[in-house]
Amino acid sequence: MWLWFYQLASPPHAYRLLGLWRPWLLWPAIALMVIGVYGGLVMAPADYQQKDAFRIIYVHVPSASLSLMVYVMMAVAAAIGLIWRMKLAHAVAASCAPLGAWFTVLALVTGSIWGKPMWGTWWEWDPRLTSELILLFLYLGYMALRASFDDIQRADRASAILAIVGVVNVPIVKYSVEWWNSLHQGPSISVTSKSAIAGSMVWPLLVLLLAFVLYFGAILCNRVRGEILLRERNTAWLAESSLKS
Amino acid sequence: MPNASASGAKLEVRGLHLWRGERHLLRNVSFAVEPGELLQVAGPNGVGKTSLLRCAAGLLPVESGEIFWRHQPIAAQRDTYHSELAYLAHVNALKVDLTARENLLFGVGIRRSVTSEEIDQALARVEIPHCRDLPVRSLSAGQKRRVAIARILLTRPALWILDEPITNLDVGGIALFERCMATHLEEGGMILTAAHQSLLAGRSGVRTLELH
Amino acid sequence: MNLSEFLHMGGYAPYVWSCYGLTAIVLVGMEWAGRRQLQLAQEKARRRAQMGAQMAVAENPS
Amino acid sequence: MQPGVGSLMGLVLARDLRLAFRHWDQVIQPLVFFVIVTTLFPLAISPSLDELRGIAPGIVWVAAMLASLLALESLFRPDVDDGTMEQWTLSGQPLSLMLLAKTLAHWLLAGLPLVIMAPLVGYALGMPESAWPVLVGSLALGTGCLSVLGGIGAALTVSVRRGSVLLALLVLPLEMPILIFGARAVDLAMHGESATGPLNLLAAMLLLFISLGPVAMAAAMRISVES
Repeated sequence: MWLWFYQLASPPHAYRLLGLWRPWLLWPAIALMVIGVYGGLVMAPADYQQKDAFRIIYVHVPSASLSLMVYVMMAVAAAIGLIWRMKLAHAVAASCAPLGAWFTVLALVTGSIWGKPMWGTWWEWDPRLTSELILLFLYLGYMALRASFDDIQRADRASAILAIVGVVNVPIVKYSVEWWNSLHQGPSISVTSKSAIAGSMVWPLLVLLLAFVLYFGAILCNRVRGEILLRERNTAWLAESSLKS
Repeated sequence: MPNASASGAKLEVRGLHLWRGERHLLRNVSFAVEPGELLQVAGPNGVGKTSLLRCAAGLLPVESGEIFWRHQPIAAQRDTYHSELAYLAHVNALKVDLTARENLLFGVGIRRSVTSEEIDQALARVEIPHCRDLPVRSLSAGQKRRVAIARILLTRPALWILDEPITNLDVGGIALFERCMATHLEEGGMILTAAHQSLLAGRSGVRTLELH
Repeated sequence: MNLSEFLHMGGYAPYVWSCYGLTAIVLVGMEWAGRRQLQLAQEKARRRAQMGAQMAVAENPS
Repeated sequence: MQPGVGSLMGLVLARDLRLAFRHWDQVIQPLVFFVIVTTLFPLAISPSLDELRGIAPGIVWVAAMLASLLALESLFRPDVDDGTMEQWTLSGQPLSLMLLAKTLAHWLLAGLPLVIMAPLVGYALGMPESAWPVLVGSLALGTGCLSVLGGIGAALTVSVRRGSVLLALLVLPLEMPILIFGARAVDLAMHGESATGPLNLLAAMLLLFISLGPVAMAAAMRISVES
């Protein structure tokens, strides 16, 4: 196992591997997305309360889960990069941030669009939306800190510390926002009470969640390859390696 | 008496490479400093003298190449290495609102307990006993440099890493500092320095490393 | 389940379709941005490699 | 013979307090800022105490957060600029403990005065005396958390140009839970309910940050001191 771990650390090898994996992530992701969207929009019955508006769940929940998953992945990659001084791990952390931020924005906007028919207002200080907003601030803070260093190595290590401090605080933020919200008007009906959803409503959600994860993986491959090149001194090996994306 | 002559105290740098942005600043730099030796790093401005010293002191992480102290990589023994080292930078690292005595009391105190008499002796040795209770703000640049040198004398480290040590020193100050360096070398201490004028020229154990 | 009913989405068409449209835009945008960032990095790396090669030749032209 | 941990932190604390007393004017600036910010709200909202009373805890806590953020500027920047921090990182002594002592000194100078002044400000915003103990207690614990979390942010941004705006962007989202529990505790106390829940949570967070924070601060400081 260690050989693989160290082999992955050598930039040309990692660069080539990521190029090979990418199609295997991209096309299944797109296929699953089509199936999931079809399942969610056509096959799933309308919700008895929210009627067809509930179909927004099929894009809101995957992007919300991705936004958190990507932050945790970013913090883990940062920790690995900091502890074992692996440039590849820092490259992964650097690539995760913008993608995670975009998923958070997506979750926020779809959440508030969904709020209009359900709560009658575009913005509601609902615990999930509020912690999603704070998560967006954490992403923006991470990217701002990373951008403020000229030297990539220093930017990597400084932002890694922030990512680790941030990930320790994410559960605290989530719990405190839940606690803060529950005091004001009692535990609000959870937007996605999973138990209430019939079977035929759930499978598209899981399919789309997997589709989003694979799609994120495919884009991450490209971004990490770019970040590897930014960190590499001698990139002579780039010339002869085939340059197909 | 610096315990430099104890078991094989030696600073060794092998194959040091450093980049600043796109520029390949240090290319495959290697050297060693043994007890009783002074190595002066020379070269035009911007060639990377300060960066080399900061890498040797363990301040600046190295991208490739190794640095050994007592035959062990410094990354593995950072705190013990630092406790045997004194680094004099361009800035004197003094608090201008504190007096010279207070600066030495706190500056040296965090590394080893020091008494008021020792501080007085050190200030006398660098020939500024009258500045003892003056706030550093009111001292001249040369006097501030002497307080910084007094701090090095008080911590008694085995290895001195000095970046442009004699800036702002007058002729008397330079002579005084060269005497301090000479006694440090005689006691088995080591010095790695970057300076434009050659220091302790002609003395045995003094070598120069040319960077280009 | 004919097309017009499907598009109508039980009266919530604007909300549902704006969400799905926005998601599509963001996902495609991510792919495009990722690809472009890689190309920029590749060009920069290639230029640096050539510069390195020239400097190497200049230093020891043997 | 290196000084022990206790005397090391004692030295750092003594140095910072001595430095601060030489510049008394700088020490009271966060306190004056705190009072000014709290007087903005009555001007903005309404002079009637009944209206202000409802949001008094929030006003005091937001003002305390902003004052502690402002005070963070003077935490590490002077030492990094004059090279003293570089000597600390090269001292061979545990940097995290030295930075913890420095944060404690900073809290004594910037955090404690706010805690002492808070009842006065609370009274001016119509807060009943019965809520004072919880106000002081929650602010004492809260400003401690704010100092340590802020210290990590300050260590990360001290060597960055225009670092103070970035510092706020990094630190405020992390401090939101402290604001939630702190303001909530005072609000509960004002309505006569027991505020032990949020106070315990604040104390737990303080312990978490005091134990883990200094390690992050030291790692961040070593990066900032590099260049």
